[in-house]
Amino acid sequence: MTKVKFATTWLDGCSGCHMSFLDLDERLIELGERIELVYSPLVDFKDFPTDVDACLIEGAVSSEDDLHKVQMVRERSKVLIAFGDCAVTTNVPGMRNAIGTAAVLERAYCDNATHNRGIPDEIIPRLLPKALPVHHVVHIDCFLPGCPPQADLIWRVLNELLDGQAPAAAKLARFGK
Amino acid sequence: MRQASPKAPSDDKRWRMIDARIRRLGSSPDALIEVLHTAQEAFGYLDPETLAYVGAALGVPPSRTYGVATFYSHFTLKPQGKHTCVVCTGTACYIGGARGIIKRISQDLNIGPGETTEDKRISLLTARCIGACSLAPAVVFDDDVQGKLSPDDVMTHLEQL
Amino acid sequence: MTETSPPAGRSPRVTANVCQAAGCVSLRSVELSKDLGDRLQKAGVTDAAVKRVGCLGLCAEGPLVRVPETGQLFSEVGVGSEAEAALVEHLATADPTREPRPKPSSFFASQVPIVLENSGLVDPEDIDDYIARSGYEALTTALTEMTPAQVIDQIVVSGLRGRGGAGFPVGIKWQTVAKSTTTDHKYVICNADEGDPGAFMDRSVLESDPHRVLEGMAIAAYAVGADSGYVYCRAEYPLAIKRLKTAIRQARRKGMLGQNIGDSQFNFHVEVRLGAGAFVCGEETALIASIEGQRGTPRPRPPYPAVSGLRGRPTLINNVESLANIAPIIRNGGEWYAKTGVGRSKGTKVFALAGRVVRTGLIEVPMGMTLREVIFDIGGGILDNRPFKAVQTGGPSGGCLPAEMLDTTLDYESLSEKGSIMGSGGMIVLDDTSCMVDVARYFMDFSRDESCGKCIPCRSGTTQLRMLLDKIVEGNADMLDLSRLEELASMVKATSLCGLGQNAPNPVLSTLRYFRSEYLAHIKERTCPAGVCAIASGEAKTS
Amino acid sequence: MNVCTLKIDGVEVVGTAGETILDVARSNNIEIPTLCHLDGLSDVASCRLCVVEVAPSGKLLPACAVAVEEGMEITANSDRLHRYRQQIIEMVFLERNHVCSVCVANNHCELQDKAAEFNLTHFDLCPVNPRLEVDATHERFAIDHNRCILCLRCVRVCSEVEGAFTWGVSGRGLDTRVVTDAGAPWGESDTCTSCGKCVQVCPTGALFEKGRSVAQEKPRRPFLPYLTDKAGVPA
Repeated sequence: MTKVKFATTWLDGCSGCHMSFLDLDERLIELGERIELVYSPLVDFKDFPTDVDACLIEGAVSSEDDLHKVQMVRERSKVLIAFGDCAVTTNVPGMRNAIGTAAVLERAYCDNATHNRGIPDEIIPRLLPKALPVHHVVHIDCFLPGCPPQADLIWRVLNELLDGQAPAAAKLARFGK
Repeated sequence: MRQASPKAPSDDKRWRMIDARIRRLGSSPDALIEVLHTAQEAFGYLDPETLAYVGAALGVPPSRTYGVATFYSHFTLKPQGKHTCVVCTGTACYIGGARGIIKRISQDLNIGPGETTEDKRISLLTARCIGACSLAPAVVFDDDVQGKLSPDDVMTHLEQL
Repeated sequence: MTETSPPAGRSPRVTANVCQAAGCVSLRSVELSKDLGDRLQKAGVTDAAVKRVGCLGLCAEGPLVRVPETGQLFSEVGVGSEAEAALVEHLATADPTREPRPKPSSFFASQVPIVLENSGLVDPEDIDDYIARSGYEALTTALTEMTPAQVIDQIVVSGLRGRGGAGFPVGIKWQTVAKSTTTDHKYVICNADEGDPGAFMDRSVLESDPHRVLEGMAIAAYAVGADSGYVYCRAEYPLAIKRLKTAIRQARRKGMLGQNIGDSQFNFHVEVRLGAGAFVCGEETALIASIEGQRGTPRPRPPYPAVSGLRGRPTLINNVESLANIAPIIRNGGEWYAKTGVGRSKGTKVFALAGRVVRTGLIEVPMGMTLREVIFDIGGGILDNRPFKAVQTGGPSGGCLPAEMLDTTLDYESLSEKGSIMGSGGMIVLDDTSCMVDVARYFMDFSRDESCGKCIPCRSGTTQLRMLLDKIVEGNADMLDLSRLEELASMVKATSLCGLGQNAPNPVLSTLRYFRSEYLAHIKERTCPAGVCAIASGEAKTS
Repeated sequence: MNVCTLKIDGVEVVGTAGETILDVARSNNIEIPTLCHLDGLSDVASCRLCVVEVAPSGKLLPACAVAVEEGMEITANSDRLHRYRQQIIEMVFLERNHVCSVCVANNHCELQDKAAEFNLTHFDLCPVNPRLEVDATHERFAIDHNRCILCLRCVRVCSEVEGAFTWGVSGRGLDTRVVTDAGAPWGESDTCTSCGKCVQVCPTGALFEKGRSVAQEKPRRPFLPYLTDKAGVPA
């Protein structure tokens, strides 16, 4: 049996969803029997492969880098799962949306900086005017909200997907806790 | 909630007009909107002191007075400019060019709808329909309705105010 | 109030009826009537009178002056204009006994004035002039010769339906209020909070013939057993308010309002209450809240105001035009009224014809006339010979009908069947320079601004609909957005608390129905066929 | 006592005059979702979650505010109503800035519960993202307008139960806000009795006790029925 080519990635998030994924604990071994992990921030791969079967994507689309990344990931993945509240609703990264990018940068890099005050114009990716949920940028096949999504729920959803079913368990998820 | 009728904040004659209106309407909470009309006519806008006085005189809690004053678009809590320019944005005026008029005033005077020029001379307001559709597009300069105006006409009128 | 009049006892040979409704007043018709008086005096003309009257209808060509004795209408009579000189000449020399009466122009030919029968003929600030034209005769007849039940019967027989928009049968409303029991007061409210953009029928009636409305209210009060009433009028209509207040004062002095009206046992007191700029106050329960001095937010019905309205008492609410129909119905009988009209829509309807037509103004036509007749015969067709695109009726609660629907008859059922509504009488004609998506957005913007904010579907739904329409006119929408727009529109329609929210999606739904191709052009080709919307080309779509 | 029989979702039920559709449904274990309704306060019928279809007109009426009548046939749950209710909840989330994960009411929030109950996993429409204030001037309580859903329970409890009339409503449309007195900061209110009832009835984390952190605000609502009878009149 060929294993499902599986990837995870993140955009603007706190990596908490990935931690929750690791909370699958010993079930990770069982999962490993059914999938081949081809890309993830948790392991050391340089490039996102071109033929991924399923990918979990954490975080909101906040910067130009995120935008390019999510478009690339979408192109290369058959099934894309918005993973956690930031990806689904923008959550914490979206709290700046009401305030505006300029004010946020000013606060972070000028008001609160102790040295080298000034908004960087290189190295740091340029912010989009608003943080966006991933499905406002690319098509998403399955939504798994939660901050973070509970490990048990991740387990059920992944199993449903691997069994070739529609992921009904995602509907049990809730925003926030 | 009912208290003895409060004392007017100052000797300003205009308070007496308001008091007279309150008395005529029987000092009842029902009269709130009518009295706010009188007060706004007298002072040009409704400041916190006026709202507090009218509320106390009619036995209406401050939260209710403020709620009413902010619900209706006719009432304003900010002082207006010396002259007002109300651009009608009713349907006939809208398709007849009201948008261009507002744009022109905003550009030339550097104010948006609801704002007053820095020198406090002109306030730009919009109205949902002043019922002068046959004269579209129409603008009210102070209390004077003018119709079939081009942006240029409007600027000329504004200069002559 | 006549500027000049011939010596007492002699009726003038000719009269110049100078329009003093808001449109003409803004074109200096008050100064005109003074100036005319001066000129006639200077010319030594002593048998011509100048009279201030209400709306003459053809508002776009003001200031208007009609000489009823000769049937001549003078338009664009500015102070010192050539038209004024011609008018003075006519007044000085015309011999009404010999002058051939001109054929009425096509603007007036097919109109049937019932509501507006006095408009442009009586002096709106003179009760005697109103009385001279059978004014308060209906009230006196009702009080002396009819029981309240008989009055209501006539209204039922007339088939009159509410002219405010919804078209509920007036007689049935009256019956409900009459049947409601109370320990003390019942109220009659005249809804003069005409808020639809593009509608000025009620303003014009109040400015031209205020007593007519007061008489209707008094008859209604007698019929339902009410003893107090309010006219709830928009603060944006200062002239109408002034004339109403004058009329109330005069009627009180004449014993047509107040205690023991016409020496009967019937008492009825009327006061004016001002609106303060809230469209939603046209809705009955919001209007009541506003008269009670509160925020004008509607409440769920039932209970209906007819059972529990102002201050919890049974309350009858009719709009200006409905009430202006009452006196002629009582004078001539319900059957007479029912002869005009079509199907379940009896009588006439006043429309404010505006937009891209040649002749704009106030018109009154029998129910059942087609849109084509109104726009092309009365209105004279489209300005600059441009192609007709759509006609909007019913304001932000109504819809837009395309050229294929021009033979639709003006009656409640036909219009709603086609996806628009009769509404209060605003009728805006659009030509090919208007983008229908932009028009839909304009109305959604209106509804969003005027939403009272109480219920979620209206408060948030109008905002979301407006955001979707923004996306479309900016060229940033996809087909999913279009289906979202449709789904959301029907949800807001179904679940909103009051008529404002329930009808707010109508302009979107009707333009989607008849002008879908314009939506598709914005979405698929990213162009605006009318060239109205500024679509940013080549911009990457990010949200 | 006036008794009437009616049908809700095909089930024949009995109600008494004066009871609302919601009362009768609940006493017969038929679920109708609500958000602005709270036992013990008057009903405003503004959230529209409880709208039900009443035959034969098919009109949607709020179950919390409509009295039962003999022979009514009511659909309280259908696919159509379910979809409408989902859309209502979605729009409430999007009109302000709700961030469940960092909210004091996380996991004790009626809005969050409703989203889960209606299986909302994401929102199709765009957020409005208004810029809103937090008023923390009161000694013990604070209000975060980002989380307010305008159910007006605070306004009702303040006038109907406490009789203080501190809370009111200002503005209109999307700019509607709950306010204390004439719009001055809460801490400066001279009508507020600091009773805290508004905090207890808040369905979300908009009103909260100071010093509470994420997920720590648990409302204590059952006190209300002891204070008032059904119609919201102080007992």
